[in-house]
Amino acid sequence: MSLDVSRIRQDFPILNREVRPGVKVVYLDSTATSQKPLSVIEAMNDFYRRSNANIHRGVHVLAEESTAMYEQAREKIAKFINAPSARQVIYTRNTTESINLVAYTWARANLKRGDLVILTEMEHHSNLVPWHMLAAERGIQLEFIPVTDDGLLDLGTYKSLLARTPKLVSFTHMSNVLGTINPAADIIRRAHDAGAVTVLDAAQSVPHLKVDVQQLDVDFMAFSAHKMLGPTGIGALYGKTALLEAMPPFLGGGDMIKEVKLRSFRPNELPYKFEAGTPAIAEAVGFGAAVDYLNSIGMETIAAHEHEITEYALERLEEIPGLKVFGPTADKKGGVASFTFDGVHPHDVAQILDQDGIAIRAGHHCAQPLHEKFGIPATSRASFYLYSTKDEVDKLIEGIYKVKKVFG
Amino acid sequence: MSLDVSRIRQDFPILNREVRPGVKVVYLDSTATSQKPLSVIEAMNDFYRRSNANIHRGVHVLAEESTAMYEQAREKIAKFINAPSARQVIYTRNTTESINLVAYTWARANLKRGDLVILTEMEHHSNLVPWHMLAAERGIQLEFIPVTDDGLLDLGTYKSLLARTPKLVSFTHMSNVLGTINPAADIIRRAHDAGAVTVLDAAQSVPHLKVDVQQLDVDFMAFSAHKMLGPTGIGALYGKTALLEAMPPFLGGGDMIKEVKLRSFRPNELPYKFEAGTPAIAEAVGFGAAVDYLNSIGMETIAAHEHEITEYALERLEEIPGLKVFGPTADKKGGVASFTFDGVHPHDVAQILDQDGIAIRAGHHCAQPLHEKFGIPATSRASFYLYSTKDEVDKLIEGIYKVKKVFG
Amino acid sequence: MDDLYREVIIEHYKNPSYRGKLDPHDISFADNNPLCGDHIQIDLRVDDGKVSEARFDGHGCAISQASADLLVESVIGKSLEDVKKMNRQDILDLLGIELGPVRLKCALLSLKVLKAGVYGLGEASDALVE
Amino acid sequence: MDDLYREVIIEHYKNPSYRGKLDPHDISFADNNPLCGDHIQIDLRVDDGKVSEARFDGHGCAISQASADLLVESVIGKSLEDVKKMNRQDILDLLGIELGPVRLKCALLSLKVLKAGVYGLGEASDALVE
Ligand SMILES: Cc1ncc(COP(=O)(O)O)c(C=O)c1O
Ligand SMILES: Cc1ncc(COP(=O)(O)O)c(C=O)c1O
Repeated sequence: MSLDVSRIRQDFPILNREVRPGVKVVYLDSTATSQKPLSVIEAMNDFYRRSNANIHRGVHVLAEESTAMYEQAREKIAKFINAPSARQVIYTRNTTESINLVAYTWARANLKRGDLVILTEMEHHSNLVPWHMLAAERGIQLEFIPVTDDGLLDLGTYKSLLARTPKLVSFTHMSNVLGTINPAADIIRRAHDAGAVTVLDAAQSVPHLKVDVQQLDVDFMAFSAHKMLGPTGIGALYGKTALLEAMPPFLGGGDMIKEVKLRSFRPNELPYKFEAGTPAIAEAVGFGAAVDYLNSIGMETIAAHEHEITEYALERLEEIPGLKVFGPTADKKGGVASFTFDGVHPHDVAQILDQDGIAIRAGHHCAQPLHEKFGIPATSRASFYLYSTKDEVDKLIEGIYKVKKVFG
Repeated sequence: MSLDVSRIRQDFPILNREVRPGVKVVYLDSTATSQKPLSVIEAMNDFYRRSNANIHRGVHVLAEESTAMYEQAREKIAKFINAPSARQVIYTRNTTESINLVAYTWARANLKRGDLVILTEMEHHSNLVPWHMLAAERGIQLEFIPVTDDGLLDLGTYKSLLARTPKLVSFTHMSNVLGTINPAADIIRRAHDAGAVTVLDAAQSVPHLKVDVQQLDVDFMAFSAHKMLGPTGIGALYGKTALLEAMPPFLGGGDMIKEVKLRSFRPNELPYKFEAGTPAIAEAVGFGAAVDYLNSIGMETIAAHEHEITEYALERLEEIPGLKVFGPTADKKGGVASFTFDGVHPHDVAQILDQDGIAIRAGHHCAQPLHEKFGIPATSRASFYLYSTKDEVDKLIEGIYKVKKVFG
Repeated sequence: MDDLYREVIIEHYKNPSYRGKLDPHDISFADNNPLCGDHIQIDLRVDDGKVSEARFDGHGCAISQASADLLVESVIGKSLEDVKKMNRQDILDLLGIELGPVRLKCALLSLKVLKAGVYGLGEASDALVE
Repeated sequence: MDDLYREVIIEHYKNPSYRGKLDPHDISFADNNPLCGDHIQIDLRVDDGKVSEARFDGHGCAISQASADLLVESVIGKSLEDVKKMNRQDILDLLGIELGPVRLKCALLSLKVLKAGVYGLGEASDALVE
């Protein structure tokens, strides 16, 4: 089924925004954060106007409603990724906190000096820095699956790294710079064969592809609501039950406890054990509404639409003299096009495009080592989502020709 | 200046909510979480409809706007607590995360086996469990300032504990059960004289009183937006610059770094060093709007109004045979009345009140050790805020008489 | 008055038939409701795979205590295999009321404790009563 | 065309007058803009408390590089005491444009680096350019 973009765009009020008199926004920055449909905005609005209360501990109507809404959202998210149980979905602030949670709990309980952790060269800082911190603290070793010139993982080297019996393999499902969609099921299967636990950074995949944690057989998976039509301030960590149950808690406080004495406590059961203090309640409600919206369109339909736009964008970008797109061909990647252009700094490209309302991102996109690998400090990045159109791609192309003129 | 409650109530849409046909909510649960004025709800609504983008790294109009709004909110919050600089205000999820941040960073860098940490018997779980975890991991010692029968801190014992040269004194500014407002400036001054660093749990004080971090001279202070008319999903940690700068970072990821290599990173400067990943952007905007709203009324005016309601409530509650209110007299406490009633379990009291739309909280209020101290498993708690009225107190009293009837 | 406080609940709360402890016993298990500190202990004597005697003890709200009394009453004579099959609906049927998610936890505490004891688990978890 | 890309900025970006390094130098300091990886190094020679020679090196956007070139030009002949007093407005005056919070960081990077070097600090921080 094909997607009716013009109908979809009506659901996103910001897409009508004039960023300058007469200049409508052309939003090509969804990889940084997605825009939100009315149904998500309104779900939170309604929550605050009708139901808002603190959860779990109240017996009045508002508290019962808020608790039910918070937990129903968890069920929706669990179903969306095909988690066996909603108890395996832990609310966090974002992907970054989800990965840090694993690093602070599972990893600190299970990794010791000299243990090997495998990452890749295309990781986002949020899947690098937590391991740098652990390496500095504990003396664990880090090794990296290299990225080829085409922007793919070098799986041959991965195989030889696996021979060194890693304890953990943590990697991104989809690169936020190259767009590369990594063969996650395969990487995970090989990691398991080598006896390693796996963490999947799904910040870019869950919003854009059908992701099934049982099919992937992944141990931990991290993602953010704000990249999948949901609000800021909330994300999730999925984990296998046995691992989550064996892990020590992370943050201490209300709600994550079963019992507190003056000098000791007993942790609560899953998922509450990992949710300390008043959580992002309205945001959970918004997260649930975002999942509903994505389901109402269908992830296959969304992926197909994005593929079409990406293919078109790559074709048009590659026509431009002096422009170089990074990453693999359209069939191996999601809706991301990162490029350099003729010695013009990406900030300047982005700034000139902005004059026509075209919003792209410029910089290292929180993937400095990847940029270093390619010998460039920064790229310009256009990215697409279900509301993106070919017309917007055309405006991007025109804009880039203007950049050429200014820097002539 | 006296407060025009009926005008204020018009700003809070939920206060018109009928929880059952013909039964309007009587919201007496603001200590758990406050309700939100329209200006806060609309600020976030507008953010998502007009400006939403990821911050700090984008050069397009939406990103510039979002960044400016996020940082302006920080300035407002800093001013609200009289922080010397906005860089000393770190966004967290809530009070609980703020305290855990100190426990994971400052405390793990500075406390070693045998070091003494002083807490109090009236702490919320969020200022107990992080220290329990640290005690189990590091062998630090915990001692507690006792609570007297009147619900006050026993400062004589505090003095003798100080003679044992504690490294840290962490305590609540206002008890969420007893309502006790502790003499924070005095406690902090004595702690400093003894060479200890101080943490103030201001979850209940910042929403209700004028709190000035410079006047208190406190080292760290934690509070939550959701208890002060702001959204869920965001809170803050204030800290003294020298301490924050010397602390290792907490969560690793995007935005908290200055530079990332494949195997190492350099942390960013304050406050970003402690804000990893995409933060709660819309929530920061809502937090700023909440501070604006509180300022528009005035904290002195709010405190005076709450005092009046509390005094009235205590008077009326104490008339009821079989009812016992915990905590000090109205002049020493904030807008909280926790009570037991005649062998009826607090859950049952709350449930029966709920039939008339009266929302109070029942349980241990995340302060189990305090309840244990008083020899009771739970209390019923009514709490007040700027929108509370004497009429609502009257409904509470009537409701309690109904409870008596049911349990006859 | 309120449905939640049907006479039968108030009656079982005020005058429980099965409050107490069993000594000796074959199975004994206790746990808390983390939300409110409610506490339930259940002791069982088992003959030939069947519950021959049962008692509960603890403290908490009318719902938690009445449901414990009703539950204990209902399991006497049941096989342990049948006890393992009990679920949240059985408790709601015993109480004869509807409950929101928070109060439901009060009602289900006794069943969690009972099943954790019968299964010989270290902890009572929500998964036991779904 | 866009104000931000006034000819003077494009000119200083494409044909900077003060790009390079000084060897020997009295002060040299370098730092990054964490948001985008822009990098600036500034070298100074100091005579009698005054900047006698200055150069910048690095990479980044037109704003960051042009502002470094303009800044370095403007400090030659200035006393170190006067350099310490420079603030964000001085940079904006040199550039002659308005900037949002993100691009402002690009423009201020060179001043942060310069002041950190002159103060002899370990790191360039935002507090230097307020
Ligand atoms: C005194 C006190 N401290 C800490 C907290 C924890 O706040 P939060 O749940 O927002 O982290 C609360 C609120 O419940 C409180 O009342
Ligand atoms: C691949 C990848 N991982 C992790 C993140 C971090 O997500 P967040 O900032 O929501 O924690 C991002 C988003 O920037 C990403 O693209």
